[in-house]
Amino acid sequence: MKKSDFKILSNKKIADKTYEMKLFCSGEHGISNGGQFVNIKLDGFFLRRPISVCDWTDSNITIIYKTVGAGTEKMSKMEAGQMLDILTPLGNGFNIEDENIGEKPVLIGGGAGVPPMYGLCRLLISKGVKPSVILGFNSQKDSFYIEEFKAMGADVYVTSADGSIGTEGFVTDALKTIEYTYFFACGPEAMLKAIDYTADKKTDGQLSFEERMGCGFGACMGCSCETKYGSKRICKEGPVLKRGEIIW
Amino acid sequence: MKKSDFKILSNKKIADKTYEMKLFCSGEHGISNGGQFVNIKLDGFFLRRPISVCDWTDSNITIIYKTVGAGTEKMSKMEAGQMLDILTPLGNGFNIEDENIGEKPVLIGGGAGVPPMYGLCRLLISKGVKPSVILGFNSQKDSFYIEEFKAMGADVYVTSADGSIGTEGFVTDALKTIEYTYFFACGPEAMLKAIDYTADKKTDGQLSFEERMGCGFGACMGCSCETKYGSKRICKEGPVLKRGEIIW
Amino acid sequence: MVNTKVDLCGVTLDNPVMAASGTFGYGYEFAELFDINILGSFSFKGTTLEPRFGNPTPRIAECREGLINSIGLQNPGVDKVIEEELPKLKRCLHKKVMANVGGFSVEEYTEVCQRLDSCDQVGWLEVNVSCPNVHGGGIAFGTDAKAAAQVVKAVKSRVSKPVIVKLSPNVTDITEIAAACEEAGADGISLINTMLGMRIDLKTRKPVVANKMGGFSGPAVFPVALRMVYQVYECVDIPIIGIGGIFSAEDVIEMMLAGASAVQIGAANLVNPYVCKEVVEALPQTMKKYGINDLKDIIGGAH
Amino acid sequence: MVNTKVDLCGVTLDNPVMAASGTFGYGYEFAELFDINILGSFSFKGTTLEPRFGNPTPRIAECREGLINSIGLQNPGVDKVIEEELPKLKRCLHKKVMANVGGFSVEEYTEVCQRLDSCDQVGWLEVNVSCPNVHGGGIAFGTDAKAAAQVVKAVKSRVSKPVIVKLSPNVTDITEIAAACEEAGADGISLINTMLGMRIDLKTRKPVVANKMGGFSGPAVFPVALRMVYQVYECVDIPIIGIGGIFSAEDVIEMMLAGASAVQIGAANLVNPYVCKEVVEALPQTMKKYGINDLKDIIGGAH
Ligand SMILES: Cc1cc2nc3c(=O)[nH]c(=O)nc-3n(C[C@H](O)[C@H](O)[C@H](O)COP(=O)(O)OP(=O)(O)OC[C@H]3O[C@@H](n4cnc5c(N)ncnc54)[C@H](O)[C@@H]3O)c2cc1C
Ligand SMILES: Cc1cc2nc3c(=O)[nH]c(=O)nc-3n(C[C@H](O)[C@H](O)[C@H](O)COP(=O)(O)OP(=O)(O)OC[C@H]3O[C@@H](n4cnc5c(N)ncnc54)[C@H](O)[C@@H]3O)c2cc1C
Ligand SMILES: Cc1cc2nc3c(=O)[nH]c(=O)nc-3n(C[C@H](O)[C@H](O)[C@H](O)COP(=O)(O)O)c2cc1C
Ligand SMILES: Cc1cc2nc3c(=O)[nH]c(=O)nc-3n(C[C@H](O)[C@H](O)[C@H](O)COP(=O)(O)O)c2cc1C
Ligand code: FES
Ligand code: FES
Repeated sequence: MKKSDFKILSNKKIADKTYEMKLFCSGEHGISNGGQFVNIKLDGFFLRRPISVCDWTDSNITIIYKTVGAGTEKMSKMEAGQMLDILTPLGNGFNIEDENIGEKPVLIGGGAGVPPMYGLCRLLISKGVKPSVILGFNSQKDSFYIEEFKAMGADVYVTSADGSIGTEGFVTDALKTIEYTYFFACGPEAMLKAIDYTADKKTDGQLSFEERMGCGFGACMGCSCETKYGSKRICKEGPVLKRGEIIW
Repeated sequence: MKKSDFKILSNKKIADKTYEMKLFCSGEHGISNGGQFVNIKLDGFFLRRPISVCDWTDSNITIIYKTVGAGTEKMSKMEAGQMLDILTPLGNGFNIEDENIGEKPVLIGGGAGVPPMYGLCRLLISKGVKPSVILGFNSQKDSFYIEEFKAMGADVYVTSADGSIGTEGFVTDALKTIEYTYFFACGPEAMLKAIDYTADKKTDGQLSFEERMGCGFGACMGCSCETKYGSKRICKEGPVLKRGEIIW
Repeated sequence: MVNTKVDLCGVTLDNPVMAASGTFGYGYEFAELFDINILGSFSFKGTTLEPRFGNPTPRIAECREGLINSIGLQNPGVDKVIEEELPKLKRCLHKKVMANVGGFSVEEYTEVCQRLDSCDQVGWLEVNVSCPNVHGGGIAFGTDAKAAAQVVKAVKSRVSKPVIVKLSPNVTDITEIAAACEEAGADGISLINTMLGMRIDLKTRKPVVANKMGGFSGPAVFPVALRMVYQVYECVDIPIIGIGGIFSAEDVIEMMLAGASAVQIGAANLVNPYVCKEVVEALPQTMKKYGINDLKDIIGGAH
Repeated sequence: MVNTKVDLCGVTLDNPVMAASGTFGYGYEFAELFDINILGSFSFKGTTLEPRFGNPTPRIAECREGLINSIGLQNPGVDKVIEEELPKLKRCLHKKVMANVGGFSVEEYTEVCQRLDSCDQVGWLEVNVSCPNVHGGGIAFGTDAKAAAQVVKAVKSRVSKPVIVKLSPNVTDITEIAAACEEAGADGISLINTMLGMRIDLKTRKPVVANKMGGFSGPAVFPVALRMVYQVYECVDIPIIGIGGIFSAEDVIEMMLAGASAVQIGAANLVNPYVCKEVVEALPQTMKKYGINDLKDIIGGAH
């Protein structure tokens, strides 16, 4: 992990209360797995803001965030050229070396849980695996990145709670209609729980969690979570946990 | 008093650790007397910084400040175009209507106490009074505004503690050599006391004081000072006190 | 339309926002800036029996997100307050004002309270028990449950207006003191007063304020104040005025969720003299944002 | 060349800057970032007899210039600390480390201290008496002078290493507790631990941390910590470790002027993992700026 100054390349609204920010880092950012995150310092706020990496190149990263409070509101008003003090890379990220992944894994992202699926999808495709992707939104106005996922060549299924885009319903409704060898999921905890409940008990999977963080890099024990294999820190041994270790 | 957003027009170094900042206010700033001050909010600092007004026009004010701590350091790095949240006008300022002023008052400024003498000098001259001005500095490198005072037409005497500019010595040494009907003084408390000690007991005068301030506009009683006529607030009934009321 | 009205010991406030004692003078500095009648009310500078100059200067030290003050209860004494300040205040405030009372003995508290109790303008007596008890060896009345209760009891026996006791946060167990005050007859509790704090000047290597230590307040103390309001709400039935670090309408709502029936804004007034006005004006829209129709409904809502 | 060396209970520290317990893990996360041997030392995560998962999450709430934590002493238990963590630490720290010890009974404290006392790497035992006393009705050991002294006495009778007692700031009179601990044999005093604080989420209308209240620390608490160090310096002769809100070399010097022989940096590590390194590196030039040649000379300099 290291602390670097990233330069904002662009910061644009892509859906209701949802922004995409592209950042440039002159050094190495170290992100290598989908599902890893960065921790962003904002002037006037004591704690950093953890945000998943959506996609990355050697020197750039893209993040997508929803404005839910004062910190993300402040981020949404920042402009290209401004600098951000960021800790990176953080978290384990999704493990795409798992031997059980098989030929048709499904990626399930809900709302602010969609972004990390993008980089993961790109990595899987570059490995020759063409995943299915289920994207769940509340409503059309909240939806984003659907075309981007399609452009990568994934089979994309969209659900929305109010039916204004894709199929009316939840990601689990779509999950029931498709075949898959493995699943990767990120989204609100209720969604993750529903996925675990819905998915075939024999199918393995990885789920990415959120927790209020003190440090984001393993120093404070603020984000601990009990698993079947002992306590894990969401920021360090997580945010991605394997299906089999989760205690709901 | 009111709170306004001032725009920085310029901010330049004019002597060692000494900066001159010109500010523009789209509304009325209300400054009308030399020796009044403004109270400046700086991001990242809880309390405002009180700084005397050096000179003003209808829409502009000029301040001169020394970098003595984190707040003034921060100010010195600000650039033209940036905005500052400022309370103005504050304090009584020097009273140039006093009937005892006579034809040859002397203005005595020491170090960061020089700036308020400038606006005061301009007002006196515009009233047809041509004052003497004694400016005291530690050293040549700390000196500023000597030519500006001369350009106004005042009789300027300069002293420096190390003799590197003007006469070697203190403002009181210069004071002893001239004739004056009244005095106005601003500078470190030790200097004010020395002036009071040196000046002819029958000559009246006004002295401007500094005190740590909570509010700067009379609300907190943080800056109270005992005078012969009861307690006064440096920020409201001051910063200028009459010679006769001061209890040292 | 949202409802911002709350009840404070039988007096209805248009809204729960008051200015805190010692940061709003007697109101006129602020009345020049805005109509102070938009406030719920305010608490005027702590009043003692005799005039007091207060502590030596410097009396102010800056802190991160706060300041230390060691004013030392500078005030013109209760008689001058009644004769001079209250009539002047009457011209700008048409509401009941809260009279903040300091004292160094039980007798002083009761005497000052009694005189202020007879003033029509005064709606509540706010008894600040954070002053050192000169007869009790200098320990603040507010740090000892028995001493605090004794003050409340003595004052209550001599006045007719609601008595609100203002507690010091510098204690091990705030609930014990609050409960003792309720038991002694207090009609309400204000918390918190300032925390004992200090700063040292690196250049002079001496404490910044002449009195060495002083009262620390401002946004920095908000989490401690909120916690104390929450704790006290669970152990008393009388209304609580939440004080400490309030700067925004959000802070007001958070304090009320913890258990405050009204709030006071202190240090913020010194930095932004318009803050009370801004908070009062922001309150309705902030209530809407968080789905609150009637402020009364959320008092203690986090319990 | 300026001298940054100080003495802490007979052990010389290269400089007074330590990382505070609970914010530096067992050092390795930070050893990846910089050579942690540049520190005076650090205090590792609070250790109890049995492994503890700690409190339910959320355990963290943000505050202005600080945070609230309610970790609840998560740790693998003293045996695992000795068997696994200390050997790993040995690879990155060639100095004595401070062992922070938690406990819920006098027996637990003594037992854990005794086991850690036998570890070569451990230079000092830092006994955190802010935990609730389960046998004493849940009141923290650190809020009662007798209970705190009892812990110190029991521990001292069983260990040979210096015992530093870490006090809670949530008390009416810190000097009473510090004096009782000195009297009971403590070799040093660490202050402060966190202040009891709280935040409420306006959207859910519930406390942010699952445990409702938690420990508040960060720059916001600095003036309270400094005041306590100053007060305690006047009433004890043993060294004091100043803790609370330290972020910069200036803060270190201010704490030392108040009376600290060494300092610990806590919350700042979580926000800027390089802060300890930056402070250590800034110390010499900051000393020069304020005319300090030898840091030892300024301890208590503001008295
Ligand atoms: C590993 C991880 C990855 C994340 N990735 C994304 C992402 O890609 N896009 C996105 O929109 N959001 C993401 N989040 C959530 C994001 O961190 C919060 O929405 C953000 O911190 C809110 O800050 P705020 O100041 O706007 O909100 P406030 O509620 O004002 O924040 C107050 C405090 O609570 C914390 N907080 C609030 N909500 C959350 C939350 N859901 N999780 C953790 N801490 C929280 C803040 O960090 C801050 O410390 C992620 C969270 C985690 C833990
Ligand atoms: C009425 C008045 C007029 C002033 N006019 C000028 C001027 O024209 N030019 C100029 O250079 N300086 C002037 N000063 C002094 C100026 O206010 C301080 O130098 C400045 O506040 C220092 O801020 P800092 O953050 O750099 O220092 P720090 O020492 O870091 O400030 C810490 C705190 O102490 C206060 N403080 C520090 N020094 C003083 C001081 N001397 N007087 C009052 N408060 C202080 C600061 O405002 C702040 O709250 C004036 C002060 C007063 C009271
Ligand atoms: C400058 C100043 C003067 C104060 N004077 C008094 C006072 O006379 N009586 C009193 O009860 N409290 C007094 N207080 C305490 C405030 O009323 C309030 O309880 C405290 O500052 C916490 O609120 P805050 O964080 O909003 O400032 C004073 C506070 C300040 C900052
Ligand atoms: C996340 C966190 C965990 C902590 N855990 C411990 C602990 O286990 N033992 C202890 O004595 N203090 C613990 N503390 C208190 C710190 O060591 C320190 O005393 C306090 O935070 C004040 O310092 P600061 O303001 O620099 O954070 C913890 C503090 C934080 C923020
Ligand atoms: S947030 Fe600090 S350990 Fe995970
Ligand atoms: S600084 Fe507040 S009254 Fe003068």
